[in-house]
Amino acid sequence: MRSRTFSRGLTALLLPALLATACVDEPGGGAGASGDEIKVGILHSLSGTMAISEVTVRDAELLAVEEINAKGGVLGKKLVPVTEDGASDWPTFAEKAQKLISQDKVATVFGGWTSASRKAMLPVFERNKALLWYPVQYEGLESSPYIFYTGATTNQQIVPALDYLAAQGKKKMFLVGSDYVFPRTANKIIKAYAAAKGIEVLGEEYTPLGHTEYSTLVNKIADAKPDAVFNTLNGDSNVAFFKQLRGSGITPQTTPVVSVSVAEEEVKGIGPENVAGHLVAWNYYQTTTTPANDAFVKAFKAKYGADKVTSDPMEAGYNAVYLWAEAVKKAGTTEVEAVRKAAGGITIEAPEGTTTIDGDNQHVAKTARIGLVQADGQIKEVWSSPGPIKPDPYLRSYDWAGGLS
Amino acid sequence: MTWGRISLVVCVVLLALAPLTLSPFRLGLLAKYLCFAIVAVGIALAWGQGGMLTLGQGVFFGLGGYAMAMYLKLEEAGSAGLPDFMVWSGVEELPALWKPFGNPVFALAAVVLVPGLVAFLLGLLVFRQRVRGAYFAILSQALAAAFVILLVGQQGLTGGTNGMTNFTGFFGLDLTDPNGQRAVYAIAALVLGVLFLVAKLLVRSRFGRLLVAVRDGEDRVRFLGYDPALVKTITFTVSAVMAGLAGALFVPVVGIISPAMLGIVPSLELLVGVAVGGRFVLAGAIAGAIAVNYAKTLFSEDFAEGWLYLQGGLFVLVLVFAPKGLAGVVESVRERFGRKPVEVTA
Amino acid sequence: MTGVGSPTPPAALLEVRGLRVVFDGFAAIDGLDFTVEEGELRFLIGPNGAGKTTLIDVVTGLTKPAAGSVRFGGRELVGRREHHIVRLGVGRTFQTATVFEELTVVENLDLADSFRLPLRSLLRRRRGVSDAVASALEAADLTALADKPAGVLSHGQRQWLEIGMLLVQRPKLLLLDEPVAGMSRSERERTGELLHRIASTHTVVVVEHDMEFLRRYARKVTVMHQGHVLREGSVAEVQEDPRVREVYLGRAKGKAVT
Amino acid sequence: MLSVSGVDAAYGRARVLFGVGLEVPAGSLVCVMGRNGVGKTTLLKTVMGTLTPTAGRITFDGRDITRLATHQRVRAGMAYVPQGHVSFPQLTVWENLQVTLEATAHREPAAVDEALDVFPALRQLLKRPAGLLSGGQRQQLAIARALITRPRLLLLDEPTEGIQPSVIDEIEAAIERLHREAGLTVLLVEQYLDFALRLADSFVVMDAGEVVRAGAAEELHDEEVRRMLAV
Amino acid sequence: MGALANQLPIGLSIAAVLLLIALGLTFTFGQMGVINMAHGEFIMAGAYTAFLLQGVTSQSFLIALPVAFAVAGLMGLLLEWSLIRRFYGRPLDTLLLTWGVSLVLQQLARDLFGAPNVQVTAPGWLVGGVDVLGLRLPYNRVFIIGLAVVCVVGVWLYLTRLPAGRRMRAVVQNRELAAYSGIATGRVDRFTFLLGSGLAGVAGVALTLVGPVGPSLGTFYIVDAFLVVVAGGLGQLRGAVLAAVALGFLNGYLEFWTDASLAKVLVFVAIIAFLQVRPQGMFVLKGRALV
Repeated sequence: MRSRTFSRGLTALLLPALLATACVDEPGGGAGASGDEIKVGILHSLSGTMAISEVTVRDAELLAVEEINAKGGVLGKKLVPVTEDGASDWPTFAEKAQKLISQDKVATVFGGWTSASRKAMLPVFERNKALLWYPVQYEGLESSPYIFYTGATTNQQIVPALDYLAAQGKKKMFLVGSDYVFPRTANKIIKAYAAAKGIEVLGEEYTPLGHTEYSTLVNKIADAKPDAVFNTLNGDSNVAFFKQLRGSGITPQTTPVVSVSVAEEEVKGIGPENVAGHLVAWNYYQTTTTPANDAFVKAFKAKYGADKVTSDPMEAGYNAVYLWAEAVKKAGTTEVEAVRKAAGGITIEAPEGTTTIDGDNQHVAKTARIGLVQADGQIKEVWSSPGPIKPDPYLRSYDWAGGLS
Repeated sequence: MTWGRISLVVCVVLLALAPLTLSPFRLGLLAKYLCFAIVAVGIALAWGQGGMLTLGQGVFFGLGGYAMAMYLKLEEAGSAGLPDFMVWSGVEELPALWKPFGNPVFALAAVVLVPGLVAFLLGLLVFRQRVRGAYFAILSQALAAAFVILLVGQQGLTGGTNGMTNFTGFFGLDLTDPNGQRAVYAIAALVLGVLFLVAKLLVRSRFGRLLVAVRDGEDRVRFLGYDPALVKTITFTVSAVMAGLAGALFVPVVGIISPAMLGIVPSLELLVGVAVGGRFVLAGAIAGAIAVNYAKTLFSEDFAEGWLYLQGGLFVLVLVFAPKGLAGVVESVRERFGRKPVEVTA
Repeated sequence: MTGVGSPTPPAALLEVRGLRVVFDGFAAIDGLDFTVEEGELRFLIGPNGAGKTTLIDVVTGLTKPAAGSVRFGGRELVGRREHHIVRLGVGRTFQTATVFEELTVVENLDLADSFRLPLRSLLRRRRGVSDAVASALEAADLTALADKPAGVLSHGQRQWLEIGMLLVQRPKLLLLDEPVAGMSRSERERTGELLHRIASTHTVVVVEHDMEFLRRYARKVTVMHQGHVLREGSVAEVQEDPRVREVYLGRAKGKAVT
Repeated sequence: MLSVSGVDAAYGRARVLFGVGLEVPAGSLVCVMGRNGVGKTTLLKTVMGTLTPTAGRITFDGRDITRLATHQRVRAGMAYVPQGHVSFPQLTVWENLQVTLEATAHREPAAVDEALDVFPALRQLLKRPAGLLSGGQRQQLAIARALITRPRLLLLDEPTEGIQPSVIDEIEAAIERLHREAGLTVLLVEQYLDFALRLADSFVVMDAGEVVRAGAAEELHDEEVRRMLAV
Repeated sequence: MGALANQLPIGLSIAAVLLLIALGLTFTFGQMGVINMAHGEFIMAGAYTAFLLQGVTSQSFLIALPVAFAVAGLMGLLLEWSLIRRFYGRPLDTLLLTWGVSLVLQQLARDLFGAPNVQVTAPGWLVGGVDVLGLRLPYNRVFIIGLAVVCVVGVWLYLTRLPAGRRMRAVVQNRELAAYSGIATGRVDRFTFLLGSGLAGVAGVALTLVGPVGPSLGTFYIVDAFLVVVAGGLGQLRGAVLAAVALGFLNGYLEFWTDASLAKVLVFVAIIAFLQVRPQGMFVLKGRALV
């Protein structure tokens, strides 16, 4: 290359690029609560692999914002959502969180799905002393003062599911999960539980995210003949897993699979016929019968289309907006420390029933529900906890979990 | 000469002014682009000058990043403690692999040596066998895929998919403080500048000429008495080291390193900037990397769904209409209108 | 079936013995013996497919023979990698000149000149022009074009550049494959002169078809035919040999025309 | 039938043809002669369109074909047997013939039989991959393949080069028959004099990319011409 | 020991999937030297074709096979005609070019069909399985193995028995001679691309039986597909078949002995090691080389 001749003109190329980045510094949008508007950030993956799940959560959160505005907003001010794309990429989540906080100066942020995105955002919120509302069930063992967790922690989903299986007399279990933090932590809890309750764990298998070849794993399951399979696979892998499981002749009657990451939306993608008869564990189903849920489902379908389904993470996202709004009302300001103080004990009648913020760990008390996947793709509740379960992210109230945290 | 000097000075001035004019958030973004620009310099060397299309540059970026992250995590955890993710993963004792990373000198050496060594071994294996062109590209891509799976699978060692995050300090700098961030930015800019000069010297050296010769006529070079496999391996190693340094800087700049940064797609994304800017020209590659990543930020802020269209479209347009990238366009414009008459084929 | 001069092995620079090269079951070279003495200018001719280029390919390590040996200054070349053979002192050009178009003429020559430098010195920038490069520039008559990219050279200039690149490497043996193919008449003449000068100080083997060229510059000619040596001798001797006329004018059919 | 005028051609920067002109009248057999590397093959490639001339004009039956694609020239009635007995090595003999037939405009299966009648020896080899044939057999196949297109002009590039003597006679006889009996127009590139002497109506001698001599076959006995060709 | 034997049919079914996704590539990559990163998106197009067609008639799944072939094939044809044609001889650039195209196609799918996976219901006759040596072999796997065999045989017959296939082989073996034989080589190139892409479409339909159907579908398979072609060698049908079978069994057994993650890594190591011995893959086509 005639680099000498080239480079002369070419360092000049740097000019526009650098000028562009260096000189364009958009003016911030002012304070989160200025004038008659309150800005709130909504940060989910709208592109990339996680968009599948997160777009619907964003939709639910936007619905909640709309409903609150229709009822006059918060503190007499309208909520203005600022939406950002995390692009299924954890550093991008951190970057966009920073942008929402420092540039848009939002009052709070609703967002995230994967543990990785939460872990990436956590230092940003702690550093800026800003608030994040995280709407998805997760692996627990975390309690940040600047995060509110409106999805289930392990003692509100995994432990009840294990209790249910034990009550059904399932003595031998096989663990299947995607290779990341939630399944690994979940399985650790399951193994501790199993050891304490005389349940045998026949196998523990992980597959890479996005894995689609499950014949070997299914063969291992068929070989082990467990009473139940505990499934913590994530996303697309579930489709492949259930399709290939069904073909192998393993039926829900002989070997039910309990999934903790398969909701109504995923059932649609897997194909209900492939997953019908298997179990799922959540805190909410579209079929949950509460007055609030009737209204939620109706409003959601009216806004986004009659063929849309609602699911647990969507409902948790929807609740998050309401819980925050109630806390702001109680605090009389959007100021973060005041909202945090006010949040403890806030209770709403959510689609899943009564939910209350636990002031100690900023999680939410939730009712656990075991559901049976129906042939029409809906999930029928077959068991529920007697009432909302107090969140215990570190499982301190369970003696068998002593060695876990 | 004056042209280049002037623009170089302007660039340096702009980079120097950025900490004063930009908000810490924007400055952080600029620092991130500079990290990608460092990778771009390496890619321009390997691909543009050496003809080795590496689709696995994310691997080396990751190796450097992880080495740095391991040190920072240990630094933070103190002498007795364990890094936070190990606590969640139930690791009770510091794994042997981690222990030496408590030493800053070892960690800094690892940032350079680990990516370099991996690239050197891989290069030696494939280039000796005269695996080249598309075969090399596909193998490097498979390497990226395999590496990510390996990282994710070793959660107790690497933090799994989450990777490592929550870094507060960097060799005494407070990363939560705007001044600390400015310092990190300055380091990134400095490293970019130094590596740019190193690459420039390399390109202009005899070795650089040899590299171009290997790209254009590997077999002919053999008959000049050189071993092209060695030339390619060295260049590939240099480009890997640059990617490793970029990864190491990325950690304090962005505050996270995870497998999501190293897979196939991020590796290809690193190429977009180089292709757009012009793979044959170092400055073009840097400008391209900065411009494309800036465009990505802009787009995902205002038009999230459109980014893939733009990114894909950019690739197609550049390759069809300007295979030499913007640098090529600038060059041909200068040829047409510039004062300097350019030698036309005799 | 050795050619002339085989009984005096000590002076031989290149000794090819019992060479056999097979492509897809077809023996391109079969039982070839070929010797070049130090200081010779040898012309290698023969009809298409006689195996001339194949012979050069084997000597330079590009093609692996099925059998036979190639000894250069007493060392076996078969089995060595290309760049090792170059380092032993065997240089070659190709039928279609391959120079590095992106590099300037001087850079091309300098690259050829630097192959013995240790890696450390390669990392330094070239300062000025070495004597060898300067004289090669002169020899190839490219001084005026020294700083132009080789891509702008004409075909003939490329051939000269390639020969120049060979010269700066100071090989003990030069193998030139059709150096005047595709050249205009005046270019041929200049190439001939260049060759003449080179031959005065080097051992050279030239594959060439151009007979005018041959008559003017050849001292000793080897005629190859169907993978072996048909005749070796002076131009006059070769021209008079009926078998040589036959393979050129007639065919290996047994019907001599003259 | 074929007329080439003022054609320049080059491979990249290496200029090979310098203003070559040539006439092939219908029904004639013209022999292009010259030593290795004087541009004979290049001339044929230019005529067939795999090399685009940088200057000059080529007409076939009065139609300008200078810019026509190769396969269109074949369909117009020109067939070419390249140097070096080339074939599709992994296709059987039959497939080699069939694939050509299927690309012709006429597509008459009888053409295969006609071509095989020229070289009956090929009939026993129909199922064998062409790559496993001997050079002579491959050359017969190559000519047969060309004949299947039912050409009006046949271009042959050194058809007997590198072929065992027994087959050379057969090939020579076949070319002679096609020319004399079937009236096929032939443009033949040859290095060897005796072949040309027996077959050609007229000849062209090339040297260094130029036509240096042209004339009737008898003039080939001229000693000057011989010197142009020999060592 | 029983489970070990069980892995035999599993290796075979993994091989069948690999073969289906890679078969089309042996044409576009192996025979034409075009590295088509959008191959995965052609697979995706086939899968979405099955999605769109389902419920149209009772046998819509079977109908989807030829339709998907046509849809993906036409997409390939369009790609070749509009872009790739300009890039012959620049394989590395086609790689980047087609990667750009694949990004656009993925986003297009997301906009057309939504980000979530869609549901493709397997026809009733593919539900269930047959017991072989104590192992239940699902009908859908049997179908995929069968389809792979049919495709390979079909491709083989096409190449050896049909005029168009002969033309294709002729062009691959000697492009210039093909032109001298009257073959319009440009048209053959386009057709080769149509065939290779069409096969991706067929693979896409088959994959709906065992995997997800969504915009990222192609990305799950593309790397594996390329590895099969690289290991198999340039443009050779038997190379692709052998490589797919070898990698299928390797994958099956390695995963059985270790786990899915490690198996993938080990397979990559095995390929690098293999290329040390045979840098050009199992079979080399003499003549047209890549790069």
